[in-house]
Formats: sequence, structure tokens, C-alpha cells
Amino acid sequence: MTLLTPSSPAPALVVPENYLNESFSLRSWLLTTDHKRIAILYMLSITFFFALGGLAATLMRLELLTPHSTMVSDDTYNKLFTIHGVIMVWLFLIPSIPTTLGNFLIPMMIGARDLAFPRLNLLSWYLFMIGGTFILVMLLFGGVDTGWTFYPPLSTSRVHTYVILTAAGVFVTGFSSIATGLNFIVTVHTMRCPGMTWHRLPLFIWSHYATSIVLVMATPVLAITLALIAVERIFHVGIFDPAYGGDPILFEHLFWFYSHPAVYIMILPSFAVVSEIITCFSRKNIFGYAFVAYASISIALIGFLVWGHHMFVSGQSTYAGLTFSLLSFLVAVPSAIKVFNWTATLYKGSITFQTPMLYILGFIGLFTVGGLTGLFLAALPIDVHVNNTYFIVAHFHYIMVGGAVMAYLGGIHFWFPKMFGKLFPTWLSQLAAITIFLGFNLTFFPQFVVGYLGMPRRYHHYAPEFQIYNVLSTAGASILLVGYVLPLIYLLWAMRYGPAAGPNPWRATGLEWQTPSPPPTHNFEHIPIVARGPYDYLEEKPQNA
Amino acid sequence: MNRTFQLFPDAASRMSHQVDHLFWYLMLWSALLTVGVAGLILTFAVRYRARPGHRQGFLGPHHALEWTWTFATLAIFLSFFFWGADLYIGESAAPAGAMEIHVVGKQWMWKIQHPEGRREINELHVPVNRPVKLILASQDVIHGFYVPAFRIKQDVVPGRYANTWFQPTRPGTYHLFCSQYCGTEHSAMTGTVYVLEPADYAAWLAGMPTAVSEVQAGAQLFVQYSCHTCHGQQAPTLAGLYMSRVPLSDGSTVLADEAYLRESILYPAAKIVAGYPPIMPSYHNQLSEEQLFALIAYIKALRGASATQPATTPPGLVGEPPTTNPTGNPITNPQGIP
Amino acid sequence: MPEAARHLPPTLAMQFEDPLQQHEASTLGMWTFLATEILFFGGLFVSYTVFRLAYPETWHTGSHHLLEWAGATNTGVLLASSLAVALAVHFAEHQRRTALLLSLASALLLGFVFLGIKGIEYHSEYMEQLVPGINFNPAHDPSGRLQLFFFFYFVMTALHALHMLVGIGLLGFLLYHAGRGHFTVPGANTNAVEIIGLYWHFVDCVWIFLFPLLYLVR
Amino acid sequence: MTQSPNTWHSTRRPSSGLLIINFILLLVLLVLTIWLAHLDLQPYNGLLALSIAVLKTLLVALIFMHLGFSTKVTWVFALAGVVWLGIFFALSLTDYISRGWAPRMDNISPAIEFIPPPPGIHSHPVVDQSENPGPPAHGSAG
Repeated sequence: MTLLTPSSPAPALVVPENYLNESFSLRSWLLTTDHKRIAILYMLSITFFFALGGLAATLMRLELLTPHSTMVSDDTYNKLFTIHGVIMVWLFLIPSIPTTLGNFLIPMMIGARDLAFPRLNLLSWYLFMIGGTFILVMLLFGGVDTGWTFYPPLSTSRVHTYVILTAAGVFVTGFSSIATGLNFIVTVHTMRCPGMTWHRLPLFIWSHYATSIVLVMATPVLAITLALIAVERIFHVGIFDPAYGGDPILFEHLFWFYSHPAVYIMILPSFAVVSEIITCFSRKNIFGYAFVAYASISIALIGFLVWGHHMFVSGQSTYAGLTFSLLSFLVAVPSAIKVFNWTATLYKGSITFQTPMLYILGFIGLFTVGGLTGLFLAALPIDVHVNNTYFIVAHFHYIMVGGAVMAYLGGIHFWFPKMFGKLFPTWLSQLAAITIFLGFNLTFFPQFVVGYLGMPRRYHHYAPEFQIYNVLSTAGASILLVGYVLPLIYLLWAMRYGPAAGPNPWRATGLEWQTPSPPPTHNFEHIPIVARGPYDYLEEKPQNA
Repeated sequence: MNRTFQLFPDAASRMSHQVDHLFWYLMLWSALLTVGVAGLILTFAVRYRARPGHRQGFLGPHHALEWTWTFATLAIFLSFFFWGADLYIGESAAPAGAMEIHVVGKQWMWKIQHPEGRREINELHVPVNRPVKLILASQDVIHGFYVPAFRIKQDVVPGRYANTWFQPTRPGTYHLFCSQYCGTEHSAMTGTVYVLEPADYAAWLAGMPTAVSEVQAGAQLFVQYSCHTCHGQQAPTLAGLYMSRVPLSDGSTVLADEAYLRESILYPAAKIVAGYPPIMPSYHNQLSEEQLFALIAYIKALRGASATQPATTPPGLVGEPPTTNPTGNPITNPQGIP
Repeated sequence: MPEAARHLPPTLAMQFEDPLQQHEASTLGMWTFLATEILFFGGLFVSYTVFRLAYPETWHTGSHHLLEWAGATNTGVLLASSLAVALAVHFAEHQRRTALLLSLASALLLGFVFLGIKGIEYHSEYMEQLVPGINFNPAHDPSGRLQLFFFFYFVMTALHALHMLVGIGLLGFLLYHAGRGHFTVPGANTNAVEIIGLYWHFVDCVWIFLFPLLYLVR
Repeated sequence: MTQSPNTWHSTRRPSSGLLIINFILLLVLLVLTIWLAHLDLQPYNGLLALSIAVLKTLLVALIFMHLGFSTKVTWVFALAGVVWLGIFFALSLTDYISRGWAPRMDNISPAIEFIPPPPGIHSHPVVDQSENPGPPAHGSAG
């Protein structure tokens, strides 16, 4: 976007006051209402939880090297995959891009000084940390072994682990999600700067708007469902366990009404990141702006109509199965549209392979595989065969790790210079991106094969003929681990020792690049006035960096 | 099974081949799309890489192209749906004349009852080429009955019956897995399915001469729990009940299938038969799932009896008289099971 | 717009350009929150419907155990409190401090009356041994299904009462600030009165549905 | 309806008179719903009670909550929750309502030899229904 009012100050020798050096006390961080500082707080928190969830995954993969129990007991194994799921879903993937990149960038991209409700934003982080603390306490007490899906009557009447504490943690974290989503929705509606019409919004904003709809509309149902699980465990009466006259399938409906849309909470923000990065590094306008924008919204809406495809073998009626299958194929169409549009964006571009772009090209490939295997799962008879096998595990890891985590890392690399004003080492980061791509495929592709062979998920012991694939998978996981540790090291290094980035090292067009790096506390000296749509790379003029 | 390396699973039932055909159809399209997208990305990446003298072009909106690929993908996806739906509907009901086997899942084993009385744990013996219908119940939590070689899977939810069926086409031994996480030893809740030639199956069935058939077991329970002291007198007779339409006290009718029989034993007050006092006690928490199966098998076996005593059957109870021979016994065995 | 600054009421938050923008943000924020509340209660309403369709007779029986007069009175009490809150918004916007205080106080009082009547009901149900998980007497219904009706009754009304408690707290907050005249000085920011009013009306609407769904099952 | 002197919003607001009329209407509807509940209008009792509840909610939303005086955006926000609740209901109940329609495994003769029943079932004649009238349905079982 071109500003009528240029706001970038002339380069100065001393570091100008910005959101990072404005004050240094712990209190100034813990009581901050600055969306940028809250984004940093979130980033630190979810990195910690990602490491924790990754540790659980590492232990599982090591255990699965052999078909029989070698390292951990049945109970421990069950706790490991439960904890891995709970932490990765609610403490990493759901908050990942929205609360870090979204929090940091949404106000800047729409030309606002902050979100509409800065204090609510801080409250959201505190709720997240309280929920996270519940989960940590649960871990210290000895964990939980229901699976992240909490299916009753196992979760309500059978297991003797810390189900209520875990549910309480997720419940509280849910309100943090709701607060974030509400804040984003209201911000996008009311805080756009003059001239920033809906059709001039960066696609980052469209995707986050769609994400927020899902956050706000789905999460409350999870909250009430988990509350009902807790009530049933405490009072030994309830609506899920057949022993009390309840219906376990009702739980599945309530749970997946949230948890399927939750998948879109994880992937829609990745779409946001991809659209920004792919345009920047091919120096092109996005192909089919309106289609990409409305595809996000339609994914958010249709995403609410497909939850029953998790229940094709649960005993729901044949007709419901058919309905949900049809709707699931429909929701795949807008995702396909996005992939086609991104590919077309490269056409006639001027493409550079900077680190963020490598992540994003990897994303498109992995997301395509993840999306297409989703079609196998929407096809009823194939789902009957592969439901609850490693085929599903591979499918959703292609979407969540190959998709969401790749996009998250790509986004972190893309906006790192903006957030911290520093550049990171190029070749090392490119090496890390390629390592992650290769390690990821080696980890999860064999799981498609072993899944179609019939290896059920959540299996501690497995049949010997599945071993070769598990060994491959574990080998890939160790490469993946290296790939994840590398950015952690060099980004921390670059935060301190990296060369200064300047306001716009990638020569990108968004409003966020028109402020200094790191940005000043209230983002803009003057609220900008926008006169053009996003991604006008063609008319770009050389900018002073 | 027992192989150390496999790339594609055994296909040992009629359905498995049909599922695999659909699988390869999706595979074909997926490969085309993946290769197409990846190929385009690589081509563009090379051809339009930034280099001295190269400048990007401008590409405006192209609605025709957008709508073309939107509707093309939609059409392809819908072909997946219709093919899948067709198979699924076919899969949802067992063909007439399938043999019925009762399966009870509990933490952490599969208990299987053959109508002839043989019982097995974590093993299932079936004859080749005969459709087999499984009626499944769970005693505690949700389990999943999964035989990869047959491409069938069915969650077994406590408190209700689940059905699935298959028609094995190749003798052999195949994995049986629990596919729904069910607690500590979930991964040990596995077993083996033996598909036998008919003669071997007959020999296997005869291998336990002392076995009490499920109907006989049910008959014994019927006496043991004193069901016979009321049913046929101040309570409705059960002869011919199965698959009839039962008039209820609220004026509606209900089909007396397995689910109804189960509910009426466990929660008799839920559906009161028209014209009878609601005096039956609940057998909730008193009968195991296996005992319920036996009782229901017995009640189902009583279906011909109504013809012998039409005068004593309350009017309307037998809405759809089952096909039976007039003497009431024995019912012809259509499948010729020994 | 930038040059309109520096003459704004002190209650305009930093991130907003003008009062209208802040007002729009706060009302849209509250409506969004109410949408989440609809879905929060929605999980219970969907479950309720599933079981009511499955066991209509049990629901009929269960409904007759409830005190219809209490439910009806409470509906009236809540409607009256909603009127009081709506008037409070009106008076705040017209800067009538005494009338604002009176209407807020009566809304608060009616909120307590509602909870008092609810307490009487809970007590009577407790004495009849109708509280699942605490003292439900299986003799009421050997099939165990009446317990489900009362499970819904208690969970739904308790969740509603919890919302009432929050609402009463918020009304107390308004009353405190109204007493100090914060809403009735010229140019004052009355958004708080309006959005807390929205919340209160929503809680009223939930009860409007709970009343026929629990007390009037025929 | 009056133009509010407040500078914090630009929309019109209901007058206090309208608020009071609305309240009276709500009370009338309350009395109506209780009265209808005591009539036997099966199977329409539930439907009527719910319709009145919807009507009451509409009155509260339109007038007390100013929705009738608000912008289109507010309408969209207010309706969103209801629409999503509708989705939730529609698709959950799709399953529950169609459970009974599933293709059934009817008309299968059991592949079981007929076993003569134990004594006590066929040997005793069934007592005639008229001699043994049962009490009305849902009493407790013995």
C-alpha cells in the first residue's frame, strides 16, 4: 500500500524509541496492553509448549521403534500421546499464528494504533497462561490418559487420571481464544484507517477474520462440553455415559462441532501468511484476490457443516454420514481454489528463494498432499477402512505440521526483521527450511502407507510387519527435530547480534513495513490514509532501507 | 499376515476390492493434482526466478479461469462422493441370509459367540464366501471392531447394538484390531480372524461337542430369571415378537428389533405394550451383554411359535406374521448349517 | 480526522479516533460475546432436545415435579428487571442521575429476588430428593431417565443463575459509578451502561426459553 | 422515539414510553403462554410455547436491546449466534432423526434351529386381556 503521508523517519544512528526499548521492567511487560508486546509474550509461551509437546512426541517415536514395549509402559505411552495432543492442539496450534503474528500485525496492517480492546488482549494472554498452568500441574501430578478427544465413558467413568484438571485447563484456554477472536473481529470492523476498505485489506486480515469467526463460534461449545464431562465425573450423573442413561455419540457431536472447525482455526492463519509471503517474493499481485479472500470466509462457514465426518464409523445414522460426506467434499473446493491461485501468482513473477519463501513453497506442497488425503477420508468407504489408523495421523500432521507449523515458521522468518529490527543468517535458515521439509516427509509419509495397511493409531504395541515404517518415521522425526532446533538457535542469536534490518528489508508493500523496525509503541506517528489495494508490487519504486 | 514387509494390505472380502478400486481412483486424481501443482510451481520457480534483466509481469483477475477450476474441482470431488456413497449404502446393510455372530467388546478383549454355541476370545472363525453379520455390544467403553483385510470398521458404543458385515473371499488369517482408544491396554485388544474352507469350518464348529447353543443358553436364562412366570400370562407373549410391530400404550407402534428387545429387558418402563400393566422389573445391571445376547437369540428363535396358539396372542401384537411353516417347528434352515 | 484530536472527553481510549468509533467497537464487542454465549448455552439446548425427543414421557413427568408458580413469577421478575435496565440506559443517555440510580437499583433488587425464588425452588427439590448426583431418589423413576431431566434442569438453571450473579456484580459496578455521577456528566461515556444492559437482556432471553422448556412441558 | 442528546452514538433510541409498552406486551405474552400450557392442544403445546418464547425474545432484542434501532452490522452480529445455533441443531438432529431410517437387516430368517421353549411359556394359556386390565402406562415396575 502506498501512503499519502510518508511516516518512515530518516535513518538515525541511535536506535529510536520503539515498543521494545520503551521500558525494560518486568512489570512493563506483564502489565502491557501493547499488542506487539503481548504478541511477544505469546510467542515465548507457545514456544515453550511446542517444545514440551515435541518432547512427548520424541518419546513416542522412540518407543515405536520396536513393535513391543521397550521404554515406557502402556499407561505412560497413553499419557504421552494424550499430552502431546492436548498441548499441541490447545497450547500451540490454536494460538500459534493468530496470537503472535496476528496480534502483532493486524493493527499495523489496517493502520490502527492497537486492537479495539487492548486490555482484553492482555487478559487473553493471562487466561492462556492460567490454562497452560493447569495443564502443567496436571503433568506434574502424573498426567492424563484419555486421548485429547476425551471420549466418554472412558473419560467420565473409567480412567483414574487428571481429567478434570485437564478439562479445566482447556476450558480456561478456550476463553482466551474467544477473547482473541472477539478482539480481532471488532478490530477489523471498526479500526480500519481511512481508505482501508474491505477490498483493500491484505489477505492476512481476511484469513484472520475468518479464523476469528471460527474461534468465536466454535469454542463456546467445547467449553460447555468439557464442563459437562467434569460434572459427569464429579457427580456420577450425566448425559454421556450410557450407565447414567446418556449417549456417548452425543458427546462426539458436541466435541466435533468444535474440534472440526478448530482445524480451520489452525490452517486459516497459515493461508494468511502464505498470501503475504508468496506475493512479496514473486514481486507480484496476488492472483484472484477476491477468490482467495472469499475462499477463507467460505472455509470458515462450510467448516461448521462437516463435523460428522469424524463419526462415519461411530454409529451415527447412514443418512447423516452421507450428508456430512457431501459437505466435506464441498469444503475442500475453496482450499483447492487457494492452492491454484497461489500457484498462478508465481506465473510471470520475479521469484527469489529467501527463507520465508522456501517455507511457503514447502507449505503449498505439503498442504496439497494433506488436503488431497483429506478427500480419501471424506469418501465414506475409504474412511471406514482408514479411520483411526495412521493414515489419519499422517493426514492431519500434513495439514498441521506440514501446513500450520511450516507457515508459522515462514511467517516468523518473514516478520522477524520487523519484530526485532534484526536480520538472521540466510544460508543457515535456508538449510533449516530444507531440513524441516525433508525430515517432515520422511516422518509422516510412511504413516500413510502403514495406515492403509491397517495400523491403528494410539497403539503402543503393533504388528511386526508395521515396524519398517515406524523406523523410517522415527528416523525422519530425528531430522525434523534438528530442523526445529536450528531456527531456535539462530533466531535467538540474531535477536542480539544480527545486522540491523531497516524498516523494509524484503521491500514488501504492507502498511506494517512503512513503520520503523521495531515499530514504535503506537505503531504510527499519524494514522495512515490508504489509496490503493494491497500487493501493488509492479509499481514499486526503490525504497530507502 | 506374518509377513515382514507389506506395501498394500491383504484384500480378503468382497468389499475390500471395491474399496480399493475407489482408493485407486482417488489416488489417480491425487497424483495428477499433486504432480500438476508441484510441476507448475517448479516450472514457474525456474522460469521466473529473479535474475538480471528479468522483470515481473502483471496478471489481472481472470474470472473465467477461476470459475473453471472451481467447478472442475467440484465435479471431480462430487464423483468421489457419489462413488463412495454408493459403496457405503451397499455396505450398510447385510444381505439376507447372512449368518449372525455376536461380539462383545470389553476392556481389553473381544468375546465372540457363535449361535451354535462355540465361544472364542480374540479369535473369530468364519467360513469363506458366506456373508457374516456381526452384532456388536460393548460392556464398558467405546471400542472399534476393525479387520483391515476386510476394510470394515465399526465403533462399538456401550448401551446400544452396532452392526457390520463382511463376506470373506480368501481363506487365511487376518488381523483384528480395536480401533477406538479404550484405555490402558488398547493396543493389546487385538485378535485374529480365521477364514476357513466350509469343511474346515464345520469341523471347527464340531470341535466343541459340549457347547450349549446360544438359544439354549438363552432359554436357560429365561427360566433362571423367571421370565417365563409372567410372559405369556400377565405379560405379552414373546412368540413371534421379533421383527413384528408392537403397539404401545401411547398409541404408537415400534419395530421389535434387537435394539427394542434390549431396551425392553433393561428399561421395561420405557416402552409399555398397549394393554399390559408395567410390572416388569428392570434388569439393568443384572445381565451381562453376553447374557442379553443369549436371551435375545432365544426370543428371536421363538418367532414361529405364534402360529400354534393364535388365540392366546393379544390382538395386534403380531403385526407382521413372520414367514414360518404352519407347525411352528422346526424352522427351515435356509443356510443349511449343520 | 487527525486534527479533531486533543479536545476529546477523557474517557476516549488511546486506540480510538473518536467516541463514535469507540461506541461501535464496544457494542459490536458485546454482541459478539453474546453470540458466543448463545453457542455456550446452545450445547445444552441441543443435548436437551436430543433427550427430550428420545424420552418425551419422562420430560412430561419431570416438568410436573417443578414449581410452575415459581418459574412464572421469576419470568415476570426478570422481564421487569429488563425494563429497569432498559430505562437505566435511557436515563444515562439523558443524563438523569437520580432516575438512573433508581432504575439500576431496582434492576439489582429484582435480580436478587430472582435468585431468592430460585433458591426456594432448589430447596424444595432438594427436600423431594430430586437433585441428581446429590440425593436423587431412584424411587421416583426406576428407568433412571427422570434423573436426566433433572440433570438438565439443574445444569441449565445453575448456569443461568451463574450468569445472573455475574450480571448482578456488573450492575453493582454500574451503580457505584452512577452514584459518583460518572455517566451523567456532559459528554460522559455511557457505553458501559449500554453493554452491561445488553448482557442483562441476554440473560433474560435465556430464561425466556428455559421457562417453557423446563416448566411447561406438556 | 427521541434523539438522544448523547454524543457517543449516532443511532436513534426507543423512548421510555415504548420501553414500558414493550414490558406490558411481554407480560401479556407470559400470561398467554402459561394459559396455553394448561390447555390440551397436543401436539401443538410445545410448538406454541416455543413460538411465544421466540416472540418474547424478539421484543426484548428489538426494543430493550435497541436492535430495531441499530445498523445492519449489528443485525449481522446478533443473527450470527442464532444462525450458528441453527446449524448446530440441524446437523445434530439430522443424525438423531434419521437413525431409524437406516436400511435395516429385515426379513432375515434366523439361521438357528428352533429350540422348544422351556415350560411356562406355551403350556400356560395367556390370561385374556379384558380380565387383566393394566393401570395406565408409566407407573413404576414391580
